[in-house]
Formats: sequence, C-alpha cells, structure tokens
Amino acid sequence: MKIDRLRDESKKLKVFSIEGELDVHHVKNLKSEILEELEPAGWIYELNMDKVTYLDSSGLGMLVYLKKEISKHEGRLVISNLHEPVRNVFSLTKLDSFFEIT
Amino acid sequence: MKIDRLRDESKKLKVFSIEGELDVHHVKNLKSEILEELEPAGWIYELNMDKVTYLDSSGLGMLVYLKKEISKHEGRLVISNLHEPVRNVFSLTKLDSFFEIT
Amino acid sequence: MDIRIKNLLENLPANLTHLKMQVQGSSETLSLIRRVIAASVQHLRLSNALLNDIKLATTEACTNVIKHAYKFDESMSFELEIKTSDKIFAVEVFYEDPGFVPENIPVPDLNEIKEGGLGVFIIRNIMDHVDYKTDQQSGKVKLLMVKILDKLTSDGGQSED
Amino acid sequence: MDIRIKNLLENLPANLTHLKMQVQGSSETLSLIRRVIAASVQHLRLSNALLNDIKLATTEACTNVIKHAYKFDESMSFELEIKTSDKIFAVEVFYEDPGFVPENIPVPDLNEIKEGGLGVFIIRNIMDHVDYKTDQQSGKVKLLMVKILDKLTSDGGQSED
Ligand SMILES: Nc1ncnc2c1ncn2[C@@H]1O[C@H](COP(=O)(O)OP(=O)(O)O)[C@@H](O)[C@H]1O
Ligand SMILES: Nc1ncnc2c1ncn2[C@@H]1O[C@H](COP(=O)(O)OP(=O)(O)O)[C@@H](O)[C@H]1O
Repeated sequence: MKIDRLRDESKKLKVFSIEGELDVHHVKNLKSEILEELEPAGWIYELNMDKVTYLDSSGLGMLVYLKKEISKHEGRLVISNLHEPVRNVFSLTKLDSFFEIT
Repeated sequence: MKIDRLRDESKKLKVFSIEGELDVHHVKNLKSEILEELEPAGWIYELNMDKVTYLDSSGLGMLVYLKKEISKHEGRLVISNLHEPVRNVFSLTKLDSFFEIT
Repeated sequence: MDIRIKNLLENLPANLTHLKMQVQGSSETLSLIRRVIAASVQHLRLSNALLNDIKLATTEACTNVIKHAYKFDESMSFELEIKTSDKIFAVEVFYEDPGFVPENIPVPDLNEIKEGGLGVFIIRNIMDHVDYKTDQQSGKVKLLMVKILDKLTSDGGQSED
Repeated sequence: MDIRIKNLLENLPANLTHLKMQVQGSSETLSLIRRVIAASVQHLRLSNALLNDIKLATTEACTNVIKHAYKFDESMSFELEIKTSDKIFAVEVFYEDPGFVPENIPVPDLNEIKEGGLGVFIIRNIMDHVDYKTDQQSGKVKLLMVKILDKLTSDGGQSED
C-alpha cells in the first residue's frame, strides 16, 4: 500500500491518494498514518481512492473510525474517486449515505 | 490464440502475427492454419511473435515441423520479434541457430 | 439447503477445477488468496462485479478466521478448498475454533454505524449459500460458501457490470 | 538428492505457501496451471525469467502426463502440489501410468533437429532437482521438481532478467 500526500494550507485541505488493497492487513498502517495528520479544526481530509482496487469490511471499519475521529477534530472526511467494485461495498452495507462521497 | 494475416504479393511475403500462449493446447490450431497458407515456391513466411507471451517444447516442435514443411515448398520461415522469455526457450534448446530469427 | 444448490453440489460437472490451499493464519496471505481465486476462475470470464464479490466474501471469511478464531496467531494455519465450474463457485474454509457457536454471530443493524460487525453480513449478502459446521469434539470448523454463477437464474453479482 | 535440496525440503520454512490442485487431464487446463503458479508466487517478486522457467518446467511435466500417460483422455485427472517459500519452489505431479519406466526417457541429441523430445530435457535444465517415483503395484507416479530461489547460490533463471 502506498499513500501520496498533498497539503493545501489556504484551502485547509489534505488529500491522501491511496494505492493498493484495503484489507485487514493494510488497514492498520493507513489508519495510523492518517491519524498522525489530523489538524486542530476546520480541515478537510480527502481520501482519493482512485487507485484502491479492493476494499472490504476491515477497510470500511477503518473509514468509519476515521470519520468519527475527524469529526472530533471538527474536520470533514471526503472520499473521492471510488471505482466499482469498491463503491459496491459501500452500497452493500448502506454506508454510502453515511460518508461524504464525491 | 489469435492470428493476424498480412499478404504482400509483390514481395512474396506472408506475415502471421500471433497472439497468445503457444503450448500443446494452442499449437494444433496454429499449425493447420499456417499449413493451409503455403504457396508453391519462393515465398517468405514470417511469424511475428511480438504478442506471444509463452512458448514451450510443444510450440518449438510445431515450429520445427513448419520449417521443414516450408522448406519442402521451397519457402523460408522467418521468426521475428521474440521477447524474453520466449527467446530463452530457443537458446535453452540450441534451436536459435536452426531457425532464422530476426 | 436450497434444493438447486444441493443438486449442483452433488452433481459437480466434469469440467471442475479443484484447488486446495493450506495457508498461514497471517493477514498477509489474504491478497495471495484473492490472486489465486482470480487465477482459478479467469477462464470463466466472470464479470468484474461477480469476481470481486467472490474475492470479497472469501476474504471476509478468512479475515474472521485470522482475527477471531486465531487472534492473529500466525503460527496457526487454515485450509481453503475451491471448486469451480461454469455453474458454481464453492469454497470451503477449514479451521480450528473450539467453542465457536455460529448461531451467536450477531446480525448487524445497518442504521447503527459501527466500526465492525459487517463481515458475515457481507458474506451472507453475496453468497447463495453459507453454512458453518462445527465439530464439538475436535474443535474443527468447516465453513461452506456457494455462489451460483449461472447468470440467468442468479442476480449475477451485487452491482452492475 | 543434493544435500542442500534435501535440507531445504525437510526444513520447509514457516512462511510456506502450500497449494494442491486437482486438474482435469485436458490441455486446456495448462494455462490455468500457469496462472495459479504465477498468483501463488507473486509476493516473492521473482524475476520474469525465473517465473517463466518455473511455469515452463511445470507445463512440460503436465503436458507429458496429458500426452503420454493419459493419451489426451480428458476423463483422467492428475494432481499438482506446490510448495513455495522465499527459498524454494517445489512442485509435485501425481498421476497414473502403469508400466512407466522413467529411466527409459531418452536424452535428446540437440544436434539432430526433431519435432519432439525436448520436454524432459527442458525440465532437467531448469530445475535443480527432478525425480520420478513410480509405484509398480498401483501404477501411480510421483514427479518431484525443485527449484532453489535463493539467487546468491543458484543461477537465478536460465536467462538474463
Ligand atoms: N470465524 C469466526 N470465528 C469466531 N467468531 C467469529 C467468526 N466469524 C465471526 N465471528 C463472530 O461474529 C462477529 C461478527 O463478525 P463479522 O461480521 O465478520 O464482523 P467483525 O469481524 O468486524 O466483528 C465477530 O465479532 C465474532 O464475534
Ligand atoms: N510422464 C510421462 N509418462 C510417460 N512417458 C513419458 C512421460 N514423460 C516423458 N515420457 C517419454 O519420454 C519421451 C520424451 O519426453 P519429452 O522430452 O517430454 O518429449 P516429447 O513429449 O516431445 O516426446 C516421450 O516421448 C515419452 O515417451
């Protein structure tokens, strides 16, 4: 798994472009790497999933956790560029309405 | 397996561009398809192997057979665009000097 | 068991691919499992959606073995047995879990957003047949999951192609 | 058997991938076998040359089973057992061939160009250890092929990367 980071101070935006398969093995890493990047308040955290080829309930669980943590930091989690079949896992579990997906 | 054909009457040249894996399963087809195309005398038969991703002793056996048949028809067999690891099978069996490889 | 699935399982066709894997109980092997599954069904030309569903359900099942039954103890191992034809994808997971009671697996309330509890829900949603068999004596568990591939009578995957 | 290979085989490491396949004796399954092999060793990041050598030797062995032992009778089946670690690739082929005498396999004269007779030569050239074991009683044959993956002490494939 690979994470590319992009930080836009003026927009208070951080983009994490993730590459790889989000199963229980790869989720731990990603979680801690993003938690480290949380800012005080008002930031947007975009997870660009363009290069995520696989996601399962372990990946979803991490995203739920991240969204809750980000909310505590008064930030917003945005998930972008979901491909089928990754998008499918969100709809299967009805989490597509819980997350802000663009 | 797929074969693309190109015929150049003026040069007495036939080019067969082969796509796929040349194992015992796919060899039979290819053999008969090329034998059908043999011309009386003086033709060059080029096998373009650019899109051949696998070749084994069954494929080599067919090529030996084709070369002999083509010789009987006073033609020339030319093998082109071999990639590693296909080229490797020729050298392993010392057949790289038997065939005309470009 | 649904009579149609029972019939399919009992009359597996001759063009069956039968694959057994013994895998280490490490989360690292999950991607290996997905790759082998993809390789073993490539000739069936399944839709992307269907292939992913099969990978997903199998991974969820193996994740549960690694996480719940083996508690990430990598010295443990489990077995996968995959049988496929153009009609059916069947996978069995053999592992050890003394005291496991499949009836106790909770059904999640999708209105209550939690960080876990979706794995078995996903498996049951994707697969046409899911059955845990436990042997109290030996502590061995056999999980059978079946997906019917025949598009005309199944939904052909959870998402559009 | 070479003492180094014997040691490796007897002390297979814990991070072993163990895969068993039961395959129909049809030449159509050869590409399936190559795909599963590639999937099962992908995490080892072998060179292209080495991966192809392994696919090639295994295919040659299976081709011989299908062609010589089973004479293209597709109702027959055989078994492949693959064990890999970062040190070793071992594959066993189990099949039936009453009356098969491995010592009778001819060694080809490479100066004499023929249409066949190169399969076993290729296998022996690629693999570090090749051993046919026949059971006269049952007619069962077990072919074991081993390739050492450890680059420092092996040639790391027949061709440059
Ligand atoms: N193979 C298993 N062995 C033991 N317990 C299991 C197994 N599969 C599921 N469970 C139990 O069922 C619960 C729900 O599992 P699951 O839906 O996969 O969600 P999660 O793993 O996120 O908790 C688990 O928390 C666990 O208690
Ligand atoms: N598994 C096998 N069962 C029976 N005979 C075999 C087997 N493998 C090889 N042979 C014999 O050895 C010969 C050489 O085999 P090989 O080198 O693969 O070349 P080819 O298959 O082209 O003849 C075969 O012609 C066959 O007689």
